[in-house]
Amino acid sequence: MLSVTGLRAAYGPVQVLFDVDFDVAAGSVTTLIGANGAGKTTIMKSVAGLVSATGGTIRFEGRDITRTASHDRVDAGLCLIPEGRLVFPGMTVEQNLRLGAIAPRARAGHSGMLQEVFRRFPRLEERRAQQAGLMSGGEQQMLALGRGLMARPRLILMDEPTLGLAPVMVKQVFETIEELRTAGFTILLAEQNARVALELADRAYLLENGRVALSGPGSDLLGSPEVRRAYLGM
Amino acid sequence: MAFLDITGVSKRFGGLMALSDVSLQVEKGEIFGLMGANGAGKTTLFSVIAGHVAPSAGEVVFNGTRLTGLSPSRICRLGLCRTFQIVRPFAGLTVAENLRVAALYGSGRKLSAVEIARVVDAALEAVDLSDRRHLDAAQLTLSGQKRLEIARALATGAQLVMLDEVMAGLNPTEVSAMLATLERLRGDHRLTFVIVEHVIGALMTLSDRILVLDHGECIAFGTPEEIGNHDRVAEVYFG
Amino acid sequence: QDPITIGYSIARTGIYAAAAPSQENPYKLWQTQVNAEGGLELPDGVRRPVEFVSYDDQSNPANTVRIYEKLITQDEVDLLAAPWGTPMHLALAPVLQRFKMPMVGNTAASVQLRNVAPGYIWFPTSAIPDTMGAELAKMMQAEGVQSVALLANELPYSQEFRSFLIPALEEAGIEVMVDESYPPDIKDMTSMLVEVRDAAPDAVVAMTYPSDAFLFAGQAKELGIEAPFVMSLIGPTIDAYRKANGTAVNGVVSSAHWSPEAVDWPKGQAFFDAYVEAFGEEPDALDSALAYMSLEILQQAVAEVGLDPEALREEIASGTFDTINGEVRFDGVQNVVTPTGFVQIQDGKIELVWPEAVKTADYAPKQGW
Amino acid sequence: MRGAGMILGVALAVFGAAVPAFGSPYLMGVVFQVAMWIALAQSWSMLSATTGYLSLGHAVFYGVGAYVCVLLTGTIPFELALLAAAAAAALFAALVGMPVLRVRGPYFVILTYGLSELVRHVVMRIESALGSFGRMIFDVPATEVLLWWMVGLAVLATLGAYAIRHSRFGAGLAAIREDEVAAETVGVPVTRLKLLAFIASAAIPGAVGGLALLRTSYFEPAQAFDPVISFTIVTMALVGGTETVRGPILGAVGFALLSELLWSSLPQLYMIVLGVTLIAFILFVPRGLSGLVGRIGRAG
Amino acid sequence: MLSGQLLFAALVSGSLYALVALGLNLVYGTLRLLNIAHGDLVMIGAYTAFWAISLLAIPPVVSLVIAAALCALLGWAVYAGLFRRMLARPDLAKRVEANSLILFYGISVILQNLAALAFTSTSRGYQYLDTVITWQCVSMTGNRLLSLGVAAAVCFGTLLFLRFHLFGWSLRAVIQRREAAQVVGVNLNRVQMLTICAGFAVAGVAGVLVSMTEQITPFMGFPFTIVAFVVIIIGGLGNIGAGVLAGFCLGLVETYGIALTSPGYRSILIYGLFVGVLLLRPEGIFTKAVRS
Ligand SMILES: Nc1ncnc2c1ncn2[C@@H]1O[C@H](COP(=O)(O)OP(=O)(O)OP(=O)(O)O)[C@@H](O)[C@H]1O
Ligand SMILES: Nc1ncnc2c1ncn2[C@@H]1O[C@H](COP(=O)(O)OP(=O)(O)OP(=O)(O)O)[C@@H](O)[C@H]1O
Ligand SMILES: CC(C)C[C@H](N)C(=O)O
Ligand SMILES: [Mg+2]
Ligand SMILES: [Mg+2]
Repeated sequence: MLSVTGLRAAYGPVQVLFDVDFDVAAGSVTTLIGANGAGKTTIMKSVAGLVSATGGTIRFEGRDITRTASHDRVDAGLCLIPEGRLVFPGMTVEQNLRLGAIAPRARAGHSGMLQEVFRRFPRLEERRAQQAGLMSGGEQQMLALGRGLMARPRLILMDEPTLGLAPVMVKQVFETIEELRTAGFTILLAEQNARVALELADRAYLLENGRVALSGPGSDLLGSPEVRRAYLGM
Repeated sequence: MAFLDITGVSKRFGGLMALSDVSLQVEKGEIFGLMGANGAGKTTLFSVIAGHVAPSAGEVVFNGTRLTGLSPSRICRLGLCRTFQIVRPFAGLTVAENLRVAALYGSGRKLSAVEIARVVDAALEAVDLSDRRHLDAAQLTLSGQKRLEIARALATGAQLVMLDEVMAGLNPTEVSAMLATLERLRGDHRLTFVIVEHVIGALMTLSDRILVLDHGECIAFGTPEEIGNHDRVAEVYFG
Repeated sequence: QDPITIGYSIARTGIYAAAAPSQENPYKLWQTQVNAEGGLELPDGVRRPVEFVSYDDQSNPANTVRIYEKLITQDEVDLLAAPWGTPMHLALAPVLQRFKMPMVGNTAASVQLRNVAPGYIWFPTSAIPDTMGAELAKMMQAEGVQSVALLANELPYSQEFRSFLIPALEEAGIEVMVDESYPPDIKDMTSMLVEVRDAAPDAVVAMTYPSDAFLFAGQAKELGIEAPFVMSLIGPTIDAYRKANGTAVNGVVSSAHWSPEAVDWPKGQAFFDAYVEAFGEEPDALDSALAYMSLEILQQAVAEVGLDPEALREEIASGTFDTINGEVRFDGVQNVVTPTGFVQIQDGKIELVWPEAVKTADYAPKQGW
Repeated sequence: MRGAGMILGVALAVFGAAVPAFGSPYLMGVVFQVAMWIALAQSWSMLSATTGYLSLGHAVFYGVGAYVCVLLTGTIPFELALLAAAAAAALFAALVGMPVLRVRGPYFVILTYGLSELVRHVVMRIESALGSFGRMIFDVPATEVLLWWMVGLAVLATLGAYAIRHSRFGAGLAAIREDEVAAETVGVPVTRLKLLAFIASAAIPGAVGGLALLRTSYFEPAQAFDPVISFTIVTMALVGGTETVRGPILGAVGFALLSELLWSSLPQLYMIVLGVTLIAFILFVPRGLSGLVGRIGRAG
Repeated sequence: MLSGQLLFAALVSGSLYALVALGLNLVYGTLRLLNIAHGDLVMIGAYTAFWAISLLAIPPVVSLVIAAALCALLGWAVYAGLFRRMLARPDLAKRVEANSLILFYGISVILQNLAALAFTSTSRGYQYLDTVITWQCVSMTGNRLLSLGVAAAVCFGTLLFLRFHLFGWSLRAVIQRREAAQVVGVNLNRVQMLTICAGFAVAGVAGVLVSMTEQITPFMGFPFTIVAFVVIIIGGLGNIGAGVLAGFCLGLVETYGIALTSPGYRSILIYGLFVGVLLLRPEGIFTKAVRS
């Protein structure tokens, strides 16, 4: 579904991604793991079109989208749930969700989707008239997730979706991911909670300093002594 | 009297009771854990203590001084400093400059240039940012900025440091390193910590005692072990 | 032929910029005319072409001071022409004194000018606030005005005029029914004019500057101010004012002491025609006339004594000059010949209606808007 | 580099002060003007470059200084009047500073502008109530005396800006620029420092206003509080570059020389060329002249 | 005091203030640009109307469209030529306030002086619809009535459009948080370009209205810039609807304020109100506080 080859990206003069290759199969969960600063967020942003690639190609459903504008990528069915929440602080929860469905492909069924999101995150429904900027860190994270779903994406890019969530919520997020996969969504996940992520993942990539160091089925990486030592704290 | 003594603190935001009648005591040299679901009021409590938000009721006494009504900078100079869950680095300054400001102002004393440099180096060392000291803070990754938050709080020379989810975004190996660092800081510098963390392993290992908030109310208090076995906590927090 | 250089500064930008063309156009017209005749005539009969050196003072008197210092010492111009406006003239007086360079002023009027040590600067205008106050009261009395409403812009010239007008009105037994001052950036005069309308005075004297003159005319018309005597201090003599307001402003009285219609001053009509021909609009009866006069004076003085500053100073201070505004002679800094007068818009033309001695038409009460 | 800058600065000041001995009155005029803009831009940078609070109302301090000076001339020696002008501007800053500095970003930009206009209109109102229609000043000090004073103020402002940047005070202000809440949290007394910076940046413009007034020898509120002054200050400082102390100097000198040049060569077009230059500068030389000089310095 | 006459005057100035501010607010809200040249677009609109009627006998009602198109084109040029570049460069976008202030100052200087060069700085004016209509003892000149009608229609039309059209949602998203808007799939470039064009066009329309009653000069624009800033601050920067409301409020305050005190206090009143609002409620009278 998504196929990235030779991806390079840089912030000004500093190159952070060096020829990254990976694939995401339709209907699968693919995980990126790696230390701080390895380049996970940068990959996510390149795929979403927020950081422009300085080299390589990104293909989505066979189409080359390397140079496509970010909003066209959303409309093509590719949606980023960014790290650090990025909600619309002055708008209500409901307006935030509504804005999630601004891409043409999502407009039609947005009210049904809204109910769906509220079902998954009852806390959001409780606070639907609350200004997003006044919510707690975790609540904002839920909102970002919900807003991403509103775009009815086929491929969801989740950058650390459990950051700052209480365990009960983390569990729920992983359950949601699981459900989304079952429902036919494709997911690319960057996660520090490496163990759960790897358990869940169909395929995983380990990044080191902007390069893919290791890849394979999630369970393989989970079993790799190197990964266990460096990323799972064992 | 306890090092940090909070009695009957409440905070109302419009119709929402973010904190109701919270009391707790933190002893010197202790690591005190604060736990609770999202939106339970943990960050709000930090804000009240650090002087960013005025409580609707109750009072906070630190090291024998009543903090209510004092400005955050005053409170910092008394030796109490917090970090921000949603990071606030001095984005346009380098990492080292971020810490220099904290060292210059945090203690309320005039330090010599040599002392400042030492404080900055020590703080960089503690969070393992020495090799990034010349980067602008904006160039750090999110977790790098979280570590900068800790370093900056340390550089103020505070005796009590409140850490708000500084381990979010670290992988388990990095978390263990951070745990070691905090333990060392407590041992070497006799620092006191109040920490909020959803990385439960870390909180359990580190804390001497834990208070659990839910919807602004204290629902449990005790050693990590006691909390781990608490029914109500399991229900609202661990799920 | 080595040209004669004349330096001046002008507000091409800034708050006074809109006033600059009324002054600079006559300068250019004069230059064209003089050069067409072969140049500026010197006492020995030699004619040398005229060249201008000018800089933008950005409507800032501090710049004016610097510019004239530069003109005198750096560019070493032969003669000076005046910048626009009272503040500039006032700021310039000490500079001229210091460098002993004579300059005939033009578009400045303030009682304070008399405090300027007489010597190197002169003012051909007779629209000085104190004489004007007395004169206007006299005119209103003569036209049977018994009550008046005063509206005054807060800029210096109009305020100064107001301060002399009020005692003069009192003396003439004219009742002041409304007396309001307003800031220069006023955007709506309705409430003031409602007050005026309700008081229904015989006369309205609006001490305007050009931008609020437009506003005043439009809104007085809207509200149907019915006073037969309506004066708008500065503005009505500008061509655009009449274009924008058409017949509505017929009958509006304004401050000026020149009209092209005056047969006694034949040069006036010639100037008017040449100006219209050159610029496609009518000259401002106040500023344009003054600007042109000041150069006529300079021209005649040069023809008499040449370019030597001291001789020139002597000549300007004591000579008698023949201008589009008739004869001009200075006593101290002021023109003592041209009488203080008022004009009225009649059928879109500027007619001098006061004083008796020079008038080109009879004053006619305003017939609505 | 720093040594060279220092020598250059001293040379500039000495040249300025010595101009009356050899220069024409015109050159004196130029130097007076350049020194004035250096003093103003440098003072502005004490607040705006350090804290990021972009003041678009510095004309108010200039105007207050001018007004105080015109009210006092004739009654006390002019040196004292200048001192009073500086003190009045500083006092005014101290009075309004607290509330004004509570807003930031674009709000502060526009608030300072509005405040300056408000004061201008109040002074106009006072003047017309007093029955004063523009005030002339007689017996002003000799031009060279005024020039020396102005050069002195430029030097003073530069030293002040340097001292602020290289002190603990300056570090605190930089923290305020980046994030006020965080600064407060690490012990920076934000409110106090901002107020002090505001006062520091107001005093010299007060004296400058007084001096400029003496040179023009005419006072009218509409001109003393002219917003163009504020705009010019900001422009010069930004074109010069706000990251260093030499920035405002380069900006003032560069700008003054540029307009002097264009003035005579392109009288009709010079404002347009100036506008284009401004735009080009922001787009292509975002760090200002100072950054440019720095780059060349490093490269050479 | 409560006469219809005053109310009419207040509405006429209020609607014009609202209109001028609307344009500025669009540009500020979406791009965070401090458009100091906004009033100069009013000037361009005014000259457009003047030349159209004097040279080609095109009435101002038609010029409304021409001026809008002309200014929109200028907006496009400015955006494509300068700001796209600036906003795309992080080092410039970081200090967007300072940079945009200076950029627009440059643009303003250029526009004013180009106009002065092309048209001379002589003031201009023309006569249009200046017959007085009296209705229930309120007298109104035709042109002021027209001005009120057009200004109010454009303001409320824009508000309704933004409320109900999807573009309004995109716009609000960008106003709130650009990065987040991009994430949800808003075409940032298009929204920015269209709003700057719309903002400029609205100013041009205001210029045509102004030209019917005021003198036209190359330097007439700056006061409008100031009024627009006063209005949008009172309403809350970037809050489009509140800005329109604030424009009308300013008209009312000005007219009734003068009526209650004296015209001499007009500017003191307006700037006083403005400074007061900024000090007491910097987020604007009509906006709720937001923690970002
Ligand atoms: N805006 C920026 N400017 C300059 N460098 C940046 C910027 N953002 C990130 N970097 C650098 O790029 C590298 C990769 O960062 P990235 O955010 O992709 O890492 P990550 O794997 O997501 O890390 P984390 O787990 O901390 O989120 C890091 O070295 C970081 O310092
Ligand atoms: N300024 C405010 N105005 C209104 N409500 C607020 C404000 N600040 C916080 N709240 C609300 O108070 C509650 C407590 O928030 P707080 O940030 O303290 O939660 P928290 O325990 O830190 O949660 P998390 O673990 O998600 O960070 C939340 O419901 C939040 O929406
Ligand atoms: C009447 C005019 C000669 C006065 C001049 N316009 C001024 O106010 O400076
Ligand atoms: Mg990341
Ligand atoms: Mg929190």
